[in-house]
Amino acid sequence: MDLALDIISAVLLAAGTFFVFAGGVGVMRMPDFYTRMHAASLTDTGGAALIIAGLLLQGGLTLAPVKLLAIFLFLFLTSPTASYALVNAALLSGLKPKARNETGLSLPEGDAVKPAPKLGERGTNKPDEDIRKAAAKTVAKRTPAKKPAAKKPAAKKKAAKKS
Amino acid sequence: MTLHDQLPALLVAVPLFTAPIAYLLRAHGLPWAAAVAATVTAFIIACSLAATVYGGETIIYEMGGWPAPYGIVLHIDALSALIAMLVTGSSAAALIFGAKSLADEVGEEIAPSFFAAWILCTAGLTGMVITGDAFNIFVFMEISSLSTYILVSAGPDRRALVATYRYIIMGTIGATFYLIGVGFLYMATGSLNTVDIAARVGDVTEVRLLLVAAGFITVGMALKAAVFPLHSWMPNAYTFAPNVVTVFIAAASAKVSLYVLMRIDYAIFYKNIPNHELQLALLLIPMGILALFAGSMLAIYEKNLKRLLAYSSVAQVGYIALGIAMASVSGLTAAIVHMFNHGLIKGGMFMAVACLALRYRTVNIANLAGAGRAMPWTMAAFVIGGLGLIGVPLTPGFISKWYLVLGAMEKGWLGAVLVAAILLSSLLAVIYVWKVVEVAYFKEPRANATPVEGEAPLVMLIPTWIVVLAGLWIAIDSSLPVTMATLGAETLLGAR
Amino acid sequence: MMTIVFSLFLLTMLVLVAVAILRTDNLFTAVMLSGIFSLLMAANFFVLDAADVALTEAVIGAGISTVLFLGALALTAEKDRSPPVGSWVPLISASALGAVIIYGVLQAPRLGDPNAVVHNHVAPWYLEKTPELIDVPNVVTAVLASFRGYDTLGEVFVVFIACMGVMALLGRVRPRRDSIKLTEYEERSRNLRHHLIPRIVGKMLVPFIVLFGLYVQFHGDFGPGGGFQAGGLIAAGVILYSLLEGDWRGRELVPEWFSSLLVALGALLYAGVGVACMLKGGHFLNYSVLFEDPIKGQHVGILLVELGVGMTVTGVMITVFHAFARRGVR
Amino acid sequence: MMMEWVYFGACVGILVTMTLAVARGLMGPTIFDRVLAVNMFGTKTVLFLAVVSYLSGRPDFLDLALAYALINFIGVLAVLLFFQSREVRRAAEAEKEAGK
Amino acid sequence: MELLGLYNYFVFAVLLMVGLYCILARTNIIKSLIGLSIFQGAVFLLYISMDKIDGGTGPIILEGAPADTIYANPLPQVLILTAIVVGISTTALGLAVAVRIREAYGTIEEDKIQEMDREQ
Repeated sequence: MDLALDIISAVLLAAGTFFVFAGGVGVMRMPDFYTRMHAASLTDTGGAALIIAGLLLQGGLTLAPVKLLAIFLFLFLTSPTASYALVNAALLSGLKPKARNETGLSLPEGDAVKPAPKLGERGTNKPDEDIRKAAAKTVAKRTPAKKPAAKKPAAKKKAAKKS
Repeated sequence: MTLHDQLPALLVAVPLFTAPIAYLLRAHGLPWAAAVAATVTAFIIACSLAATVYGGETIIYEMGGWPAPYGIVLHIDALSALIAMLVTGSSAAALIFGAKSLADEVGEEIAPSFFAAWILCTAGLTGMVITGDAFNIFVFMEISSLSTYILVSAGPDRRALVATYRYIIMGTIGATFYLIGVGFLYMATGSLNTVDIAARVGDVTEVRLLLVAAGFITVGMALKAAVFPLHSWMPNAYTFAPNVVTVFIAAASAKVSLYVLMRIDYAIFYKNIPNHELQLALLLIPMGILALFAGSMLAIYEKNLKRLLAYSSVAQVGYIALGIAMASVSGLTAAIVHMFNHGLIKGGMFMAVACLALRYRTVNIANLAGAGRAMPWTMAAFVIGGLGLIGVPLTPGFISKWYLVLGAMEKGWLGAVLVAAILLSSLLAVIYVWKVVEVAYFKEPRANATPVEGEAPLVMLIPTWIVVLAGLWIAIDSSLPVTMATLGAETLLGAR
Repeated sequence: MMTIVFSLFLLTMLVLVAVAILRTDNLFTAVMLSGIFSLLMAANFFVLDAADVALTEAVIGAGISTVLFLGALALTAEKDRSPPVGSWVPLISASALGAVIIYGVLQAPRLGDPNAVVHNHVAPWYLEKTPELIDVPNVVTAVLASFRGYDTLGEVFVVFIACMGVMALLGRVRPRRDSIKLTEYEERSRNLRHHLIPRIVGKMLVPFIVLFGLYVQFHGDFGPGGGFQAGGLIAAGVILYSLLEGDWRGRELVPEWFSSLLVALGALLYAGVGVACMLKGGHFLNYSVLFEDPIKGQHVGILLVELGVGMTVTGVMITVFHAFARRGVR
Repeated sequence: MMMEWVYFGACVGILVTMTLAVARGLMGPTIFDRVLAVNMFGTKTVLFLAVVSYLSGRPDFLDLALAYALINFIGVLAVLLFFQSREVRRAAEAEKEAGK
Repeated sequence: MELLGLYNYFVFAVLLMVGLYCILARTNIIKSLIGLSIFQGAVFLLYISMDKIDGGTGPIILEGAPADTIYANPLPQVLILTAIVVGISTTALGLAVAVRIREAYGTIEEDKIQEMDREQ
């Protein structure tokens, strides 16, 4: 019985390690950030699940399996979320996926990736447009009234002394 | 246990306990009052401890009731009691002195943090002095340095920030060097208690570990004490800190690092590393002599009064380093006495500078013309301090230089070089002190200068003069520091 | 053997990352790499059997420190515009330093040598006497809170000072949220409320993080953990909430007066336990005198001082984070 | 005994992957690749710690892995917030320059 | 093998060098602070390398563990717990100063700051 458990968990661990490693290779070999992200995030969750499952079988009846389950749950929730957050940050900063002729992959025509924006022109997706509009508003509102709002009492006092 | 038995722990515990309270007090003036209460209490405790160990005994206090080397012990002998008195005394004096000056320079909203940091700085420095555990010194060193950063950064000029940053970098490097040294010591001896290390270090066969440890501790502490080529952080930190803070850190902070250097080096390495005397001399004597001249020369060319005194401190630290390097009873006595006396002299002089700054709103020497007439008492205190820096008889500086020369005499031709260097640098001190005196007494104020309001307020003048008179009294009856310093020197060299 | 294999991997990576940090001129990259550096360091500590330290380094070094660096970067600059190095002083001093160390460590005992002095003088005493004198399984906690409790007291005051310093420098006077009108987008840019997925997941995690922090706090006698780690974790929970909902919401959750109070009370609690021991007639921090039974005294004493540590560290980390975050609204 | 070798193999596999992540972190080229490397590195550290704690027979050290998983997540969210506020700053600066 | 056993200490030396070089050679304040944390991290490594003992395990005494279990040295761990907290405190303070410097001078490059101070 123990041997069977051992073998199952060995297989699970080996598979998990393989996935994890495959993710690592993917992160090294993929051509651009988004594809690398894809490799990393998929294998992060999958590999982790397998490895933790392998360990679970070895746990016995202590607190350890509970902790392992908690780790698994956390990874399962946070890892995709982190990937989402990261891709979002990248998109927000205007990082564009590589066009298909560079990657050598063929995408269906409708999904064709737009050419990379010129410098200073980022308004291609929705959140970006919001930013620009809001920023314009901000500047308009804040520019005249900026000085008094910017100085705190402490800074003011110091400034007075310097002069 | 009686209260008297608990005094060593209370010396640190009282300030530590007061600091969070001072931080929570928001009302006007209360944090200051708490700080005064804590530091004065600590000073009284330090004095009573000094009275206990005056005869030469040692107090061991086991923190948590765990015996050495397993727990941390406090270790108080004549030397540490003397330095503890200097630290707590200068802290209390500077605080009382600075009530007005601080209200002028430090904003109301940061007052709680400022005074809590002040209390903790005192606690940290005292903790470093009285502890008998090598790692514990590091912890209290960090308490004192971090709080000193806060105190310095409270300076009114924006350059105070840059000075603080420099100080943080250099102070942390120094403390980390010390930590590395302690690590190597621990690796070699397996213990952290200084007495235990000293007992075990003789059996260590890996001399290299000890050498590296000694090197790191010495360099680290020299960096924190601003011994000459490592002094770069110090002038600006002294110059741009609030005036009262300068009084305190100039009087106490560098001294404590030198004390640690002396303590660790002599208690642990002196007897156990072959030729350690020579190694110490090779490192510290060139540094000391360079410090004497470089510090004095830089002071001569300086236009800012606070920075002038800071450079003069570089030179004075050089004297102490020379005394430490001599590895003889008279040399060490000179070093210890000079720590004490220089604390008094510089404390008094920076107090006078704070008075001048309050009235003149500047510390540029050129703008102080006529100060001798406008503020006669303040300038008189300054001049007496200046005479002490030069080492004129009947000032405290004379006593320490006298012992230093005595120590140097024992050293043959090297001693002759040292004596020449000491005398020459005293002459340089005459020049930079005279530079200030000339402007203050013999130059007419510029026509467009606004006349000053007159003498500094009594709340500042009286403490200044108390410190100056204490210095003069020490100069006439020097038995207190000299007895304790001789005891300390003998303990360090293992003669007792 | 296995330790050496793992260490070889981890330490080599450590060196590579450190050199990369040195070479990059993008500060954001440097901060990210120093996050990796801390994680590597922590993994290495774990391999070297120092679980408590690994936990602390992960929570404080990799977690809080990265967040603080990012906060500071947002307020300063992202590019390191140092001129190319012209002076030889740094190079010389760094090489001299390295040479001295190598000279010394050639005589050091090899890694894991059971005959090394460090394993034969004071350490065995702690391992042997802890069950008898203090009776907590985690010897690190016993040494930290009792045998060397005075060090830890000093430590609490170090973080306390850091907190005061940051507050003194970055201003304790809050610009009220209504006193400065943020535009709609500015408000949006200061939180992650419009990112639905992180928001939901994150908010779900906050109570768990705090709960886990409490577990680490009170389980510190039995497993890796204690006040420092728990403080870092609980603060991390609050920081997560602040990131998601905006820093002023975070300040509504844990108001500034509360975190300040926590900082001071924690330090007072620790020092107060020490003073209580004195009043009971023992040495400072000698918990044995607190109760008739010395072991019970030690247990209660350790519990209380760890609580003090936890309170202070939590308060400090939250206050410092908010000080940086709030500085942005100007 | 067999399990120990399995654990050891898994550890080495994870370590190699960590090395790959570090390599990506060092190579860049964009800053996001570095953030990705940090995130991935963090997850791998969690797994590494979990396996090592079984390898050394101390499953009670799993607390660490748990803490890492949590801390890692916070780091990534902080990065997201950092970029978001940076975008606003940049946009505002650009507008200001255009307005001049 | 002998040298391999000292690998930790060599890495410690290299990290110290990198840290110190980063502090001294870079004029950027934040970069120097990162260097400072590397510098301190190196020291943590020195201490923790001392606590390892062959065949040992973490110093948490489990009930029911065999009597001959070898435990790692707890003392360096305690010291480094303390030192890590000191490190973060120093870093936090340094960063706060950096933010203030940037507000007062508009830059965090030390050479530029020095120029500005000289002009004053």
